[in-house]
Formats: sequence, C-alpha cells, structure tokens
Amino acid sequence: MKLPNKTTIIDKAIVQIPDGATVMLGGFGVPGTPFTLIEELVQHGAKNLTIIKNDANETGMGVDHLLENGQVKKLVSTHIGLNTHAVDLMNSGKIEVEFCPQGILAERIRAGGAGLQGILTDIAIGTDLQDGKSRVEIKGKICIVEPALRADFALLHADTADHFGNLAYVATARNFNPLMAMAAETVIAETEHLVPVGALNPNHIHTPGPFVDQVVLLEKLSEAYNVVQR
Amino acid sequence: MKLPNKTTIIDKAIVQIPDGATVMLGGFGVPGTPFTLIEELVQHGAKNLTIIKNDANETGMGVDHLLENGQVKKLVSTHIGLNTHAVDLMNSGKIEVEFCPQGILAERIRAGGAGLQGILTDIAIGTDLQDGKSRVEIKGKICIVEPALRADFALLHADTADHFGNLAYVATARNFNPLMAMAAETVIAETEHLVPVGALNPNHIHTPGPFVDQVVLLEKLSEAYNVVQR
Amino acid sequence: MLSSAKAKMVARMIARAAKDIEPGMVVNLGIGLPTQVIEHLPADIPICLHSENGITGIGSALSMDKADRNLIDAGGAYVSPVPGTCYMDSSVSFALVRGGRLDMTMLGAFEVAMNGDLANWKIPGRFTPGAGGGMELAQKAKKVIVLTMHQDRKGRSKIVRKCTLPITAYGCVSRIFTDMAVLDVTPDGLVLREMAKGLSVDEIVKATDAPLIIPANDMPFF
Amino acid sequence: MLSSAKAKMVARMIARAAKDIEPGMVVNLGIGLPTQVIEHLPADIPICLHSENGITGIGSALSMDKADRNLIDAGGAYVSPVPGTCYMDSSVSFALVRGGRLDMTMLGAFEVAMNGDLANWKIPGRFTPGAGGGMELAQKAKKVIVLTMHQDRKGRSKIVRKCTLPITAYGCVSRIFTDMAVLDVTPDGLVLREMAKGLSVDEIVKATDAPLIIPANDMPFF
Repeated sequence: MKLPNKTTIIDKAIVQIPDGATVMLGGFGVPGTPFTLIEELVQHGAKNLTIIKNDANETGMGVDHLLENGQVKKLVSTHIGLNTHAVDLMNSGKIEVEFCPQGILAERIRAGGAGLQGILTDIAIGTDLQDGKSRVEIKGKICIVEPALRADFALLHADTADHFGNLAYVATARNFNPLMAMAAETVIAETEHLVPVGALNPNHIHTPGPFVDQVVLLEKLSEAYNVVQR
Repeated sequence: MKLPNKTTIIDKAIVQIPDGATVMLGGFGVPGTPFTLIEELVQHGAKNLTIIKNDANETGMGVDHLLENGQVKKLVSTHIGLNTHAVDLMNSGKIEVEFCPQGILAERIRAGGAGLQGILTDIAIGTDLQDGKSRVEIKGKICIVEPALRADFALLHADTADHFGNLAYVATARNFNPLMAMAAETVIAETEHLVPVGALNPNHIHTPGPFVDQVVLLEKLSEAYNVVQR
Repeated sequence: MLSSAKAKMVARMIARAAKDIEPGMVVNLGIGLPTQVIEHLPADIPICLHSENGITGIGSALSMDKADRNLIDAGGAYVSPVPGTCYMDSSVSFALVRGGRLDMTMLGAFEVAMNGDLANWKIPGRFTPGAGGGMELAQKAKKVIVLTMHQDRKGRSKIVRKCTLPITAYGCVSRIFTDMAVLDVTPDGLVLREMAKGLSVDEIVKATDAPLIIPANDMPFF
Repeated sequence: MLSSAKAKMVARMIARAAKDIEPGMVVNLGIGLPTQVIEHLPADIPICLHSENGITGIGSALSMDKADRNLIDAGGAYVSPVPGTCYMDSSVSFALVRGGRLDMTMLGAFEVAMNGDLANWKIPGRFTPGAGGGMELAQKAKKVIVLTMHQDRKGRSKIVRKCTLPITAYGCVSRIFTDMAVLDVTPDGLVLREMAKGLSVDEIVKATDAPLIIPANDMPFF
C-alpha cells in the first residue's frame, strides 16, 4: 500500500484562496508562522479575508503585510499588542477584531477540527470576553458555550514534512499548527525540510498526513525567522 | 533549573487508591493497558471502583481481574464485546455499565483534562446512546451536551519515561493514555524503560511531565503482552 | 461454516468491493468482512487505510512470528506499517473521522434499510457489547458502504424496508455489497446495480425484503 | 527609567518573590516583572517553569548569539531548554493551566482589589490588545501572585478597594509583591506581611488606596 504524494508549488497552492475566505494561520509570535505562504497570499491579493491567528505578528511582519495590503476584513485573535498598526486599524474601525482567551481559541479550533460543534467553559465568565455568548448549565455550573471554529484554509509552517503530508514541528514553533491542521477544508503546509515517506518515525509525527492537502517545500527561509533583538 | 524526580515503587503508588475511587485505565485492547498496575490494584483490593476504559480487555485479562475480584461498581466504556464475563455481569445487574461512542469517550476525557466542562456533539443523535443527555442549540443545530470526565486516578502504560514523568508511547499503545494523563487528580504511569531527564527528545514526548505524579519502572513485562492468536 | 459455493461468492463480493476504493482515499475498514478487503487492494494505487485505535497507513495483516505486540488494528488483529504510517491518540484518530477527513468506511450490518439507515451495533436482549467507534464511522465518513451477507442464517433478508433493530446512524449508507448483489441507496429507493454470477434478478428480488428498482440495462455480474 | 533607589527596591521585590516558589512546583511567570524572577531561582531546587506558548522546563534567557529561533517564551524572549524540557501544542499547554496542573502563576497588574480581583488586560479607550492567555492563568492557576509597582506613574495606588478597570479574573489573587510591600489577600482584607527596607508602615498605608490590616508582630523587611 503506498500513500499519495501531496507536494506542490507555492503559487498553485495559494491561488486557490478566494476573496472572502476564512484563513487560519499557524504561529505564536514568529515561530511557526508560515511567512512565505503569507507573502504569496499578499502577492495573490485575495480580499475580505477573515484571518484566525493567535496574534498579529509585529508591525511590518507576517499578518501585518495582509493588513497593509487591505486584504483583511476580520481578525480572530488573542492578543495583538505587538502590532500597533493592527491596533490602529481596529480602533479606527477599518478591521473587525474578535478577541478570545488564548487557550479557548486553541480549543475552539481544535473542536472544529474534531468535528465537535462547541465546548463548554467557565473561562472569562463575568468579564468583557463573555459578551454575546450563550450560557448553559451543566451539573449545576453555569458555562459559556464557545462555538467550534473551522476555516476554508489553514496555512501552516512545519520543520519537516514527508510527501504524504505527515508533519513534524520543532520546539515552540508547534503552538497552533497541529490544531489548525485539523480544522480547515484545505490545509497547506510550508516546510523547511521535505523527506520521503517512511523517513519520519511514525511515533514522532505531530500532524498525521490525512489532515494535510498540500505541502510546499521552502526554497529559502523567510528573513522574519532571523534571530534579532525584539 | 532541575526538575523533580517522580519515580516510586508500585505498592506505594497503588495503595493510595481508596474504596469508591474513579480510576481511568489506558489501553485499547492489549496495547497500552497498564496490566502490572492493574494486578497491583487487584492485590490492594480497593472496592466499589468506577473504571473508565475503552474496553474491558478479554476474559481472564486486565480489567477482568478487577471484575472477577468484585472490585468494580461501574464501568464507563465503549465496547466490552471481547469480555463475555463483563457482558454477563452487566446483564445480571452486578455491575453498572455506561456506554459512550468511542471518540466521544476520548473527547469527554480530554475535555476533563483540558479543564472544560463539556463538549457539544451531533454524534448519536436519535440513537439509544443519547438517552438521558441534555441538548442545546448552537448556530441552529441541535447538539448533545456531553459532560467532561475526570477521575481520581489514571493508570497508564508508557514505553519510555524519564524521572520527571515525561512519557512516550509506541505505535497503537498510545490510544487513550495521553488523554487520561491529563484528566485525573493523581496520574501513575508504569513504564517499560526509564531514562534520565534530558534523554528524551523534547519534541517526541507525548505526555508532558507536569501531568504525571508517579512513575513506576516495570521489572518485567506482563505476560498479557505476549503475541498470541486471539 | 459457509458452503464452498457460498464462500466463493463472498470472496467475489470482497474483491468487487475493493474496486470501489479510489486512488487517494482515506478508508476505514470495519471488523469482519470489510477487513478482508485489504488483501484485494492493488499495491500501486495510493490509498491510506485508517484504524480508529490510532493509526493511518496500514499494510497487510502479519503472522504471529512477525507481529509487533504494540501494533494492532481496532479489531485486535496484528497489522503491519507502511512507509508513511503515523500513530496518534484516540482523540486525534476520531477527529479525523468526525472532522471530515475519512473518505470512506466499509462496515458490516445487521440490517440496512432502503433509505440508508444502518443497524449494526445492538440486538436488544441478546447482544449489547457497546457501539465502539461504529456510530462515528457511520455518521461521519463521507461515504458509508456496507458489506454483508444478503440474508441472515435463518434466511431472512438483511436488506429491509425499515430497520427493526436500534439504529447506528440514519440515512448514512450509500452502497451495499452482499454475496448476491450490489445495491445503491438512491432518493427513489434501492437500485440493483450488479449481481453475483449465476443468479437471476428474480432470485435477488425474492431474497430481499425491501423493494428493488431494476434498471432497464443489462445487469453486470461480479 | 526608574531611579537607582527605585530600581534597587524592584530588584529586592523580585528576589523576595522568588522565595515563594516551592520545590516541585509548576510555575508560569508572566510577561514583565515576573519573568525576571527566573534569574533568582536557585539551581538546586526542582522547579518546572511553564510558558503558555507550549513549553515546560525553561532555563535562563539567552543572548542573541546563542538563541534558537524556534524557542521563545510567551513574551517573545529567546529562552533555553533544561534537561527534561517538553514542547506541546497550545491546546495541551492550556490544558495544563485549566486542568489544575499549574501550581502558581506570577502576573503583572493594572489594579488589584482588596478581595483579590485582578485587572491587567484592558484600559478602555487606551489599551485593548486582547487578553492573551492571562484570563486562564489568573482564573485557573492554583495560586495567583501579583508582582507590580505599588503605584502607577502618576502616583496613584494600584492596590485598590475595588477595581475600576475591566476584570481579568475575580478573587483570584492571594498575594501581592510590590516595590513597597508584601500583601496577603485574606477573608478579612489585605494584610501587610513584609515591607521594603527603609519604609515605615505609615508610608505604605498612605501609598495604598485599600485599607491594610497591620499585624501586631514586628514587620519583617525585604
């Protein structure tokens, strides 16, 4: 039994993303952010995007290029404090921002990936972040109903991929990537290393190949990955 | 910064389990079942236990020893068809059995581990397995509320552990183990191999050490692990 | 034991079912007849088999002397890995099923109704082992195919107008392979698509509780 | 910039806070002052540091030439691993927090109320970057400790009777370290436990909006 080959070239992968799409982007700060796929999405120019990402990167980097290019309608995020440009766009009403507690964003994405409709949590009860959310009682405890999140596309950054789309991440570049890998109709991963099927230890794979649709080998690593004083 | 040492000896670990405790047991069929910890629990003799496990193993093996010894009040499981003894105890009312769809049992345990109160799912709607569960509407869709599951103890089987309790499983012995590792007040893992902290690659650990309370090195592997025709 | 003639019909059914698996599919083969489909999949077509105990990329069953004690499928059979195999925990394994990444499952059945309802997990008062992963597979795989004997041991049709047993999932089945026929579930009802060599349309209609739609074209044999 | 005297008081506060971390604890150090606590932890005491971006077992911060581009803490600082470090995805990282495995978190504050309410994520109309992981840390860590300057830049007390800013989590804080004092949140109110060298009880009471309970014993200095 052999497994399908999912490698492709970057422009073929990103050109699929239409105006109005919902797009998840891996990464927490710099590590795990698919900077090269994001650059291609900027070139491609799809508009009115809903972006789901832990943060908005920093000014002049990653997500910010999509914001600069006017491609983003809405941002679902946990913290955008390192990107003053994103904060300004939000404050001036040029983009809509939906904030979510960080671990709850992770769980909502994971729930979407797991084919659940939502999760019940007591996080943020009584705070501004509960606004507009419905409640349900379970075993005598009031909980917030947090609906599952899915996207049309997920763009991921892997350290190593095989041709079937099995993915491995390193260190803190894992973060939201394996969760988003489960939660989108089309999952596109950029990878620093591409290996033949069978080269990855089956116990060490973080995202099973069946979740991944397309794999793009990076020719060079984005300069955003340079180690610099922040 | 060094990390705590959590290794202990088996009788000290299991003697903590009191009558009436809820105990999760890893494993799907044979792989990943903590047979040696279960044997010690049989010796220890705690009664009126609620056991949460994917299956009831086979007659004369694993969970069945707890059943034979009259220690089990209730079993939460997905399928007990390979253990006719368990089916008989259920049919004669000697134990209570709560069935759950397999992936939903996994999610309920995981939700307990993730500090969520429950999940919303459309699985089993209209079937006998929805009986007694409440419903909630989310985005116009009716869902079943599946409450999170937690236990007093989780007994796990790992391939390799370090002294801090970082755990790695192999092949299909992973199954419910990493989920239960998150979902109990006290987590005890038996392990085939014990290595110093630092010997496991931090990217290849399946259960982070902070979830694990005690690690027991197996002196010999249970005969239940022998490869035999079933 | 099946008679030799019956056994041959079953073997042909399994070989025929294997042809419905298309290149690139992710497929879960249920316990029993479906598991045997694996032996009929051509090695040169890319297919990813899934088993719900936490594995994608499954090769053939292994003999005892070659088995890995930690590597089984959901039915408990020792299986082999393939290049590209991945292991995962039970929550991720079912995320794959419920999240829409499972293209097809082949399942056994106690009863299948003409509208695609499936009953395969419980015979009240006689057989209540629990549903295992069956409900999620039946409810969420993109395509649910049933492999079953056409009739039970008492000669009663397992292809019924309406299920009498507790339901596993409603309206989920799209195609049924039996030792006698290939049937498609359509909005108009069950359509006879192919029949086992040596049988007539009349024999199949008589053996079936549910009404069958018989297309006007020549009926292919398998 | 802090004055040199102020900077020394802050350094003493951080060193004092480090002493509250007990052997065996799993601890999350928030961005800002709390992160500096790491430099005061003795190497021979077993402590596991957690950062919510997916790491348990964190060593000291690294200089640029030694940094690993894939290894940061939640504040974006390059950090080092220790023997026994483990990486995990964001869902597992917060499972650790919400599931009850985080023994302590040290967080910054805009305001802390005498009943333990914490406000540290939003200043309406001026600062709305989102809560990040702060709400879960504050609501679910077994022990929530605040490290903050006693007063803001305009000299207003950050230790208040009642928070005026949007709440991060209610009644969560058990102890407050400031450059001036160590305060415990008790059912009776805030209790002064220790004070910075060179200060008097009166000075601390005057600098604090919330009423303070002053025990009869000699007040230790830090």
